[in-house]
Order: sequence, then structure tokens, then C-alpha cells
Amino acid sequence: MSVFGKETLRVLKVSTTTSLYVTGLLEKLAEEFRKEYPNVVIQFIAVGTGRALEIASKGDVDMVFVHAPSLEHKYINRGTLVDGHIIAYNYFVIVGPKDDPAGIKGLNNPVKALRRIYNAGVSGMTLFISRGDNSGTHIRELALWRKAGLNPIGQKWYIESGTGMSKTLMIANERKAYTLSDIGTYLKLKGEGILGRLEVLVDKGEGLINIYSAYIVNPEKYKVNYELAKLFLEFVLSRKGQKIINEYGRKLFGRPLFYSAYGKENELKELWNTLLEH
Amino acid sequence: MIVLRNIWFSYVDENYVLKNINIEFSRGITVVLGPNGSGKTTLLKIASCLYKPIRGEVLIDDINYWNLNEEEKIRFRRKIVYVHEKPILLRGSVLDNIIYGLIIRGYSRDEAIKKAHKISKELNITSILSRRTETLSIGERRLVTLARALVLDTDYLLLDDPIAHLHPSTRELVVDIVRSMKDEKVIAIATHDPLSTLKIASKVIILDSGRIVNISEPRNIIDKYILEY
Amino acid sequence: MIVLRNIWFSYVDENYVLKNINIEFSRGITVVLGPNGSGKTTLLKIASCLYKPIRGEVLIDDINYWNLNEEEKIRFRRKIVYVHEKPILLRGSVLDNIIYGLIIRGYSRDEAIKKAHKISKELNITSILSRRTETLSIGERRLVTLARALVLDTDYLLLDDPIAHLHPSTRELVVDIVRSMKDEKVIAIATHDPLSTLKIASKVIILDSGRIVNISEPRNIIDKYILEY
Amino acid sequence: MYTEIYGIALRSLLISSTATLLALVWSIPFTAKLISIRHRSKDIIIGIFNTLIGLPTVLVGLVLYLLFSYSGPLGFLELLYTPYTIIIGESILITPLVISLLYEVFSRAYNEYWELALTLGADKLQAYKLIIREVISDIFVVSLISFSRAIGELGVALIVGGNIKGYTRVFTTAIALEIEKGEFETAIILGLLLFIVVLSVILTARIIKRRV
Amino acid sequence: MYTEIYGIALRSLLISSTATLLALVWSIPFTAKLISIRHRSKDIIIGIFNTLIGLPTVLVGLVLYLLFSYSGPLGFLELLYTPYTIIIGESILITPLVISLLYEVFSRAYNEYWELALTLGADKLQAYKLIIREVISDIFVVSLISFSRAIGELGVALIVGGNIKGYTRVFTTAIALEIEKGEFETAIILGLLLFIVVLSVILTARIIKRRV
Ligand SMILES: Nc1ncnc2c1ncn2[C@@H]1O[C@H](COP(=O)(O)OP(=O)(O)OP(=O)(O)O)[C@@H](O)[C@H]1O
Ligand SMILES: Nc1ncnc2c1ncn2[C@@H]1O[C@H](COP(=O)(O)OP(=O)(O)OP(=O)(O)O)[C@@H](O)[C@H]1O
Ligand SMILES: [Mg+2]
Ligand SMILES: [Mg+2]
Repeated sequence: MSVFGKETLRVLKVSTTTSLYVTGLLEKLAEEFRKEYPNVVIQFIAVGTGRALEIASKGDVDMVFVHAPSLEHKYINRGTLVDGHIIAYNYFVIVGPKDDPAGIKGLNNPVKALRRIYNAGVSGMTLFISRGDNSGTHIRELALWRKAGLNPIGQKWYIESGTGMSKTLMIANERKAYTLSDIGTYLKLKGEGILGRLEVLVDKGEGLINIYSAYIVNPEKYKVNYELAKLFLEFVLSRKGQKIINEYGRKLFGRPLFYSAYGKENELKELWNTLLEH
Repeated sequence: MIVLRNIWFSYVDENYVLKNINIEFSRGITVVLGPNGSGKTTLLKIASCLYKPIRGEVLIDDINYWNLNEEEKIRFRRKIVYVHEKPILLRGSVLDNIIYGLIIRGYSRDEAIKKAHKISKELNITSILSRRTETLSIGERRLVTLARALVLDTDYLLLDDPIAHLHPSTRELVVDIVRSMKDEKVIAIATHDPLSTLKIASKVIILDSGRIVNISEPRNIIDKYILEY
Repeated sequence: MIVLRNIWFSYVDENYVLKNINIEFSRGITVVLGPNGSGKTTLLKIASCLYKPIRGEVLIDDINYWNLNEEEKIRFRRKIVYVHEKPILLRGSVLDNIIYGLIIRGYSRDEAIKKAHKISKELNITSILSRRTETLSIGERRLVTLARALVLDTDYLLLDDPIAHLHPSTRELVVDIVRSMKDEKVIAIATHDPLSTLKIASKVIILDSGRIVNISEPRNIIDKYILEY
Repeated sequence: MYTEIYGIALRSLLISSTATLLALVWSIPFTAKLISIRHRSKDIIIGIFNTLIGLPTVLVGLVLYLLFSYSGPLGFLELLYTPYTIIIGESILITPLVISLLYEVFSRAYNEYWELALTLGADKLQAYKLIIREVISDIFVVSLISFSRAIGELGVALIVGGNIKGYTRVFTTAIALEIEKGEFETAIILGLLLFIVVLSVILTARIIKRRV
Repeated sequence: MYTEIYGIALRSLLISSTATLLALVWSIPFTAKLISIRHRSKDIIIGIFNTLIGLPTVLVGLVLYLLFSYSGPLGFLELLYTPYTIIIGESILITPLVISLLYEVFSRAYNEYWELALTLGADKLQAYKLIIREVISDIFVVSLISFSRAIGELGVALIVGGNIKGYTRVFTTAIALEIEKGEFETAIILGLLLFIVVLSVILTARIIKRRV
């Protein structure tokens, strides 16, 4: 085995948001893809959505997997990205301490839940941890606060952690605080036994949908392995690929991490459009 | 009195550089002579309890030093001062160096400085007391190490080639000071300068290749060395 | 010939340790005497072009050394060897030390070793040639630095207190070797041992507090020093 | 924004200099003791410290997290995500570097001064003090290097500090955040600021040292 | 899994040791030259290197990324996300540490041996060589410490290496990923492995050094 890998193979470079990579989904897709195309190597560079798109705009990767429609939109307009497709979706969840001091458990309206958290926060009963890192999750959280007509930024109970999802969840767990998380990362860490004090309190309702899209980097502007990227994208969108996404993690975590976009493309596209204004 | 009994010493393995040494350093001045590499330095370091012999005993006032516990060792060590053949000075001023041994013995700074001034006057180095040690000439360095040792007024005084690098008249000065201590102290001097030292010696030891080849009265030796000139 | 003209030198600011020095080191042996700290070492280092004087000229074979370019400087420096008063040895064996100067002058290792053996025999140190330098006694170290310098057979030879720490008979050996070079070389010796050196001197310089107080024939000086004993 | 950066700078300086002092407090006596051991084990011990220099900071951070987490053995102290854990973490993190460097400094001085100290009548403690005094300017350089290392580390500050805005956010965690956001210019500006702050500390320190 | 860890270990060793060698290649002549400068600026230069030790690795990574990026000035080399950029990055990263440590080593030797070299007829190059030869065992210790630092750094390896499985994944990036995944045991096991691997390298090296 060569330590530095076999460079004679055709290589596809993909930058991806951490949440997709950390759950292991992408490696699984790549593995299946390689059963059909054994000469291909797919290299994933797992970073925050912000950086994933920035790297793409510098021409350093062939393809991106991200989940921040408003940011994606910016890069589409700049001509960085082409061939966009929604590949999967799931829901953001509001997690918080088991004793739920803000009393949001079972609500099916995230905006209402945030209002309660706000009030509990102001009266010193609880804390909220925000990622504060311009990630897809952070952008969504800010959008939800705006929808609630509240601005918690700068308040004592509103803590900006400035770190990735895992570390933010760890802080929330230590501090018995609320936070907004993608379901994948939450379930992964929960499964590792790390988030003993937290549970999912709100997982339904308008505004929690989390849409993952894949793009190819514009081959007219950059040197891109377009054919291979197209091939992989088609695989991910294929019946087989979508099935993998739908099944992934079901056994391990007792519930699905992602839902396939197959057959719901138009519906999701509309939702995606509503998320642009954030 | 320092008594060395059946001392064997080697730096590496079985290469003995001292072989079955038996001597007594008693009140007065013992001069140690011998070719370069014959073992003079090693002998003095063993006598001042810096090196532990591989075999044999070092008795200070009839006590076997290497059987003592840590605390007692220090008490004994404070009675002995050894001056290296190569002057090693501490950073800081000449005065800092001279008072160091007094300070760690619990003297107040004032007392120590008073004593330092006294010995400096005797050794004629008052003019350099405030100099930083890095800036001294080699002979000046040597004088500072002598002052630093003599100021302690210890019972045992072991000097390793103390007058090398000294100007003849300064050498005389040092010899005179040592001579004046002859009656109260046990003094040993390793040297290559028999002319200056034999005249104050009570006993002479000649080393060769790690063995004592002669212990005698200075008279008998002087003739031999004078003949060489 | 090394000529020093109107040399002034200070280590710090305006504290001159050499004041308006004018001398010529010419063929034969110049012995430099003077109290500790009088400036002997500084003088020899200026004469061997290690220190640059603050004012004044250093002429080697009538050439002003400090006006030369880098390349010429090295050519000149290779004619001069200065031996420090404190022996500084390189890591490795005694032999490695002795051949170093030859190797960097382009000699083959074999040639260099042959020369090293010759000088070692003269200085009676063949038995320690393979020893690592950390393990030498102080006198042995001194002899190695002398061998390392003498093996280069340079036109100019400046020795700083070269016989300190040497046993009297070894001292004689060194003096004899230096004497044998007297006719071909410019030699300067700073020393505190007039007895051993004056007998081979062609000229004597006496320094005091950075000034030359006397330049004369050795005859005139010997009486003065002999009287001290 | 201006006050935030000012806070970050001050916080970084305070945390890292305290951590450096702390690391010196235990490393100096430990290393002084270590050099006087004649045993072979000395080589192995210093080899271990050399190796520990290479422990990734995130791992040190993780171990500290597990210690200070509410379910960890030190959880009752409630120190996680406070500046104090960063101080503790950084001081632990730089200890192997401090010890490795001090070891070289002390060994050299030991050979030269230990015996001298004994001839002048020093007991062990006094001999150690003498050695430390002789190499004080080397110790000083070691502290500058270690301070620099501490202020530049990310893993510990991030994992046990949490990069909480206005509380545990330091230069490195702020820089990492900007990079993650894709805001590369801001990251580089913060990096320049860090450089300027540390450089002025180090140059001032070196000038003071020269005067002493 | 077994072959993957084996690959990670071997890759980490190769990358970091090459980076250390590279850093020595330019740091030794640079520092040797630096010590012989009489000018005051020497103090400032070494102060800058002391400071650069504290540049966060992520920042160094970012700058290298911008250089080697497809749209950066060195993009045509197509080195981003390859092990070679990690080597370059780590060698740059440890250079300030290497120079800071070598500087202390060389200054001491310079005072002792420069003049001696001149008296024996050495030209400048030969005098430098002599000094380097005299401190070779200190240089050796410096390389061990720097190697340790290189293999333990995360930021550069992550940003310009990309932590690509089987290609640029090294110990630290693998550990960081496991922590991100919440798989703390795996992270700690990897850390232990890293420790064992580096320790055996360092102890072997120290034993060889002792023999020389
Ligand atoms: N550290 C050491 N390791 C090995 N051998 C040593 C060591 N120190 C000294 N020796 C050797 O031990 C012998 C005795 O050395 P010592 O220094 O006692 O001689 P000395 O009589 O004082 O010589 P000098 O007159 O030159 O000072 C010499 O052969 C010397 O080379
Ligand atoms: N680096 C230095 N900085 C400041 N002053 C110095 C320095 N080196 C020597 N000196 C001083 O310069 C003067 C001359 O020193 P030098 O070493 O030339 O004397 P010397 O005649 O060789 O003495 P010795 O006989 O002791 O070797 C002395 O007063 C000395 O203290
Ligand atoms: Mg001796
Ligand atoms: Mg002198």
C-alpha cells in the first residue's frame, strides 16, 4: 500500500459541510460508487459550510455538499457553482436540558419555542448557546429569532460559542443550555453517550427543514474534473444513491438521519427558495 | 586532619588514575608535585570529598566522610575549601563572588562585605571589586577564586595549582598569605612551581602515574629541583 | 615582522587597556612581561589580528592588515598562529585537534597525521593522541593546544602564557622547542615565568597598565627578576 | 468590534502569561532535580518529555475536558468553559516544552557549577539556586519561547475554553472561527494583531533583560 | 482499519521528519550567519522569530492555502491537498522554533569557538563548520524537539492537507476528526499510538546519539 495513495487514479475532490461527513454518510456513498467505478478516488475535505463554499470559489475542489441556501445562492450568482441539486433533507432540532426550564417540550412551533427560551433566559432561568460561526445552522438560528421578532445578541444568557456543532452541543450539555442543532450531529454524539443531559425538545414545525444540496464547481471558470463530478452527482441522485441516504443510520440511531429528496424535488425547491431571504 | 587510606580511583572502567594512595594531610602545608596527568587534581578532589573513591576511605577528623548522611556531609564540607585549577567564576561582580560562601553560611551582607574587603586588600584586588567577572584577565580571575576561598577561613584549604598565571610578585603575595595560615590550618597545594612553594612546605608528596613515589621533607626535594635550573 | 603603531584599545567605552603602543615583533623571540591585567593578552590578540585596534595600525610584512579584503585577510591569518592562555579544545580526539589546522589548509589526512605524530613525539604526548579531549588534565590540554599550533609551522607564533600549568621538565621541553625555531620565525611569548623564558629571549617588553614601560635586551631584565628569588 | 478585539488581546496575554508562569513554577524545580539524577532513567524521562511536546493540543484539550466535565472527576469545580481551565490547560500543554528546554540549559550549567557550589559549602538547595541564578537569562529565553507557544495554541483553548464571545475567546480561537466562516481577511488581520501584540511583549522583555 | 492506522503512522512520520530536515536545511546556515552579525538588528530579528513561534498553526495553514490555492500565485503547482504541501507547511511552521533554539545554541558556541577557528587559520565557512560540529549534539536535540512539534501540529495539516482519508490523513487530523465525531476513545487511542510511535523514534535517536 502506498502511504500517499495512488495518484494514477482519477481523483474527485469534494468539499463538504462537516455534518454530512462526520455522520459517515458521504464515505458510505463513495464506497458504493467505487463498487461501480473502482478506478476513482473521492477525497472529502470536511469543513464548515462557509469555508466549503469559499474553497470552491477559489477553484480548489470539484464539487461541494452544503446546507445554507442563502450562502449557496450568493455563490451561484457569482458563477462559482453549476448543476445544483437538492440531495437530501432533514430537520433542525432544538435540544435542551431534560428538565426543560423554558417549557418547550412538545411544541411544534420553533418560533414559539424560541420566545419561551428568550423569556426564560431574560429571567435568568436558562442559557442558549449559539454557534456564532456563520454556518448553515447558525444562519438558520438567526432567521428563526428574526421570525420571532427578538434579538438576543449581546444578552448575558445568549452565549456565542464560535465553534462547530459538536463542541457547541458539548457546551450546551455542560451548561444545561438550549441550542439549535442538525439532527445528524446530535444523534451521532448522543449515540456516543456524550450528551447525557440533553434531549430533543422540538423537532417539528415550519422553519426547521434543513436542505442539503450538491453542486459542481463551474468548469468554465476553473479546472474541474467535470465528468467525474457529474458521474458522482448522478449516482447520489440515482434511485440507488437516494436509497442509501434514506436508509443511512436508521439501524444505528433508531431513526433516520436524512430523508431522500427523490420524488420531492419540486416541493423542496420551493422551500429552498423561501429560505433565501435569510 | 584528612587521611586517605588505600584509595583507588578511576574515571572510566578499570583505568585507575589513583592507585592505592595512603597519605595524611595534617596541620601545615603539604605540597603535591608530579608530572602533568599524574593525578594531583584527582587526589585533591578526593581529599576535599568532591569525588568518591572507588575503593578506600576518606577520613576527615577521623570520620569516614562517605558514611555520613546528607546533613552531616554538608557540615563537614563547610570545613573544607577546594580551589579549582581552572578559575570558575559566578556571574555578577567580583564582590558578589567573594561574599558568596559567607552568605550561604549565614553571614549578613555587611559582615560578609567587611571580610571581603579585608581579604581583597591582602590580595591587592580592591580596585576590581566592582568589576563584572566576564571582563577579568586570567590572572585576575585566579586571584578572585583565591579570595573567595580564603575569605571563608576554613580548617582545610586545598589549592590546585593556585599560582599559575600569576605575576611573580603577586605569586609571592599569595605564598606569603598561605604561609601565614600554616599553623592553624591543614593546607594542601598541588603545583608545578616548586621554587615558590617548597620554601613554605611542611611535607612534599610526589605523584607519578597515580602512585605516590615519594613522601618527604622539603629539604630533600629542593636540591633536586634547584638543580634543574 | 609585525609592527604595531600607535595602538589604542578598549573593551568598554573610553577605558583604554592599551595606550599608544608602538612595537615591532621581529625575527627571534620577544618576551612580554607585566603584572596581571596589564594588557599582555590584549596586546598579543591585537598583534595576531584577532582584535581590531580602536586607533593605530597593525602591519604584517608591511601590509596594514585591517585594510585588506576578506580573502587576503585569510591568507595573512594563515601565517599567524595565536595560542590562548586558557586551552580551548575541540570535541573529538587529541589527534583530531592537532590535525585540524592542517586539514583546513588543504593537507591530506595522511600527511596531516604524519606531521601530528612528529610534533607529538617532540612534546611527548603520543600516548594521549587517541584520548577524547574532555578527559585530559589541564597540563595535557595546554600541551595539545601547543602541538596544534606548532604543527602549522607558521611564520608568526604568538604564545599566551604557554608554560603555565606545565611540569618543570615539560616546561623545559617546550622552551627548547620554541628556542629551536628562533631563527626562522617571529615569536612572541607573554609569560609570568621570566626564569624559563628570558634565557631564550631576543627582546623583552614590559607592560604596565596598558603602557610599555620598558623595551630592552634580556640581560638587563634577568638580574632584576633573579633578585626576586 | 474595537472593544471586542481589545478584550481578546488582553485576555490572550493574561491567560498565556499566567500559564507560562505556572508552568515555570513546577518545571524549574522538577528539572533541577532531574539533572542531578545519575541514573539512566533520566534519558528515558527526558525522552518522554521530548515526545509530549508533540501531543496534539486537541488531545490535551479532550483529556482536560473529560477531567473537568460535570461527569468527570473534577467536574465539581465547575471550571469548564472558563478562562481558568484555559490557563491550566495551556500550562500543562507547554510543560513538556519548558522542561525539555530547561533540561538542556540546566545540564550545561550543572556540569560547570554544581561542583563549584559544593566546594564553597553550598547544600543541595543552595547549589540548585546557584545553578538557576547562573542560567537565569537562558530561563528567560525559555519563558519567552514558551509564552509564544502558549498564546499560539488552539486546541486547548477551543475545547476547554469554548471560544465563548467576550469570555473565553482568545486570538487563536477567534482566528479559527473566522477561517471556518470563510472570512479569510479578518482571520489574517487578527493574526497580524496577534503578531504585533506578542512581538511588542517579547521585544520589551528582551530589552529589559539586556538592562539587567 | 489496521492498515489505515498503519498508513496514518507511516505517513505522519515521513511527513514530519522530512519537514524537520527541510527546516534544518535553511535554518542552520541562516542562524549561523545571524549570530555573526554585530549589529543591534540581530536582537530584533531573533525577537521576531521568537514571536513567530506563536503564530497559530491554522493561520499558517490559511496563508499557505491562499498561496497554493488554484487561484493563488502557486496554484499552478497543483500541490494543495497533497502530502507535499503538508511537508512544506510544517517545515515553515517549525522554522521559527528551530531558529530560536539554534540561535541560543550557536551564540554560546560562537563566543567560545569563533576566535579559536580564526587563530587556526579557518576562513568564515570553515569557522561556521567548526561551530556547527562543536554543537552537533545540541542541534540534534533541537531537531528532536522540532520533529515532535511538527508531528503534533494540526492546523497546517488540516487546512492544506484536507485530512483526506488514505492520502493526507495524519495522526493529528485523524484525532481531531474522531473528537468531532464524539468518538473520544478512538481519539485517545490514536493519541496513545502517536505517543508510542514518537517516543520510540526519539529514544532510538537519543541512544544512537549517545553512541556517536
Ligand atoms: N574526566 C576524566 N575522564 C577520564 N580521564 C581523566 C578525566 N580527568 C582526568 N583524567 C585523567 O586522569 C589522569 C589524572 O588527571 P589529573 O587531572 O588528576 O592530573 P594532574 O596531575 O592534575 O595533571 P595537571 O598537572 O596537568 O593538572 C590523567 O591521565 C588525565 O588524563
Ligand atoms: N572582555 C573584557 N571586557 C572588559 N575589560 C577587559 C576584558 N578583557 C580584559 N579586560 C581588562 O583589560 C585589561 C587587560 O587585560 P589582559 O587580559 O590583556 O591582561 P593580561 O596582561 O593578559 O593579564 P594576565 O596576566 O592576568 O593574563 C585588564 O584590566 C582586564 O581586566
Ligand atoms: Mg591538575
Ligand atoms: Mg593574559
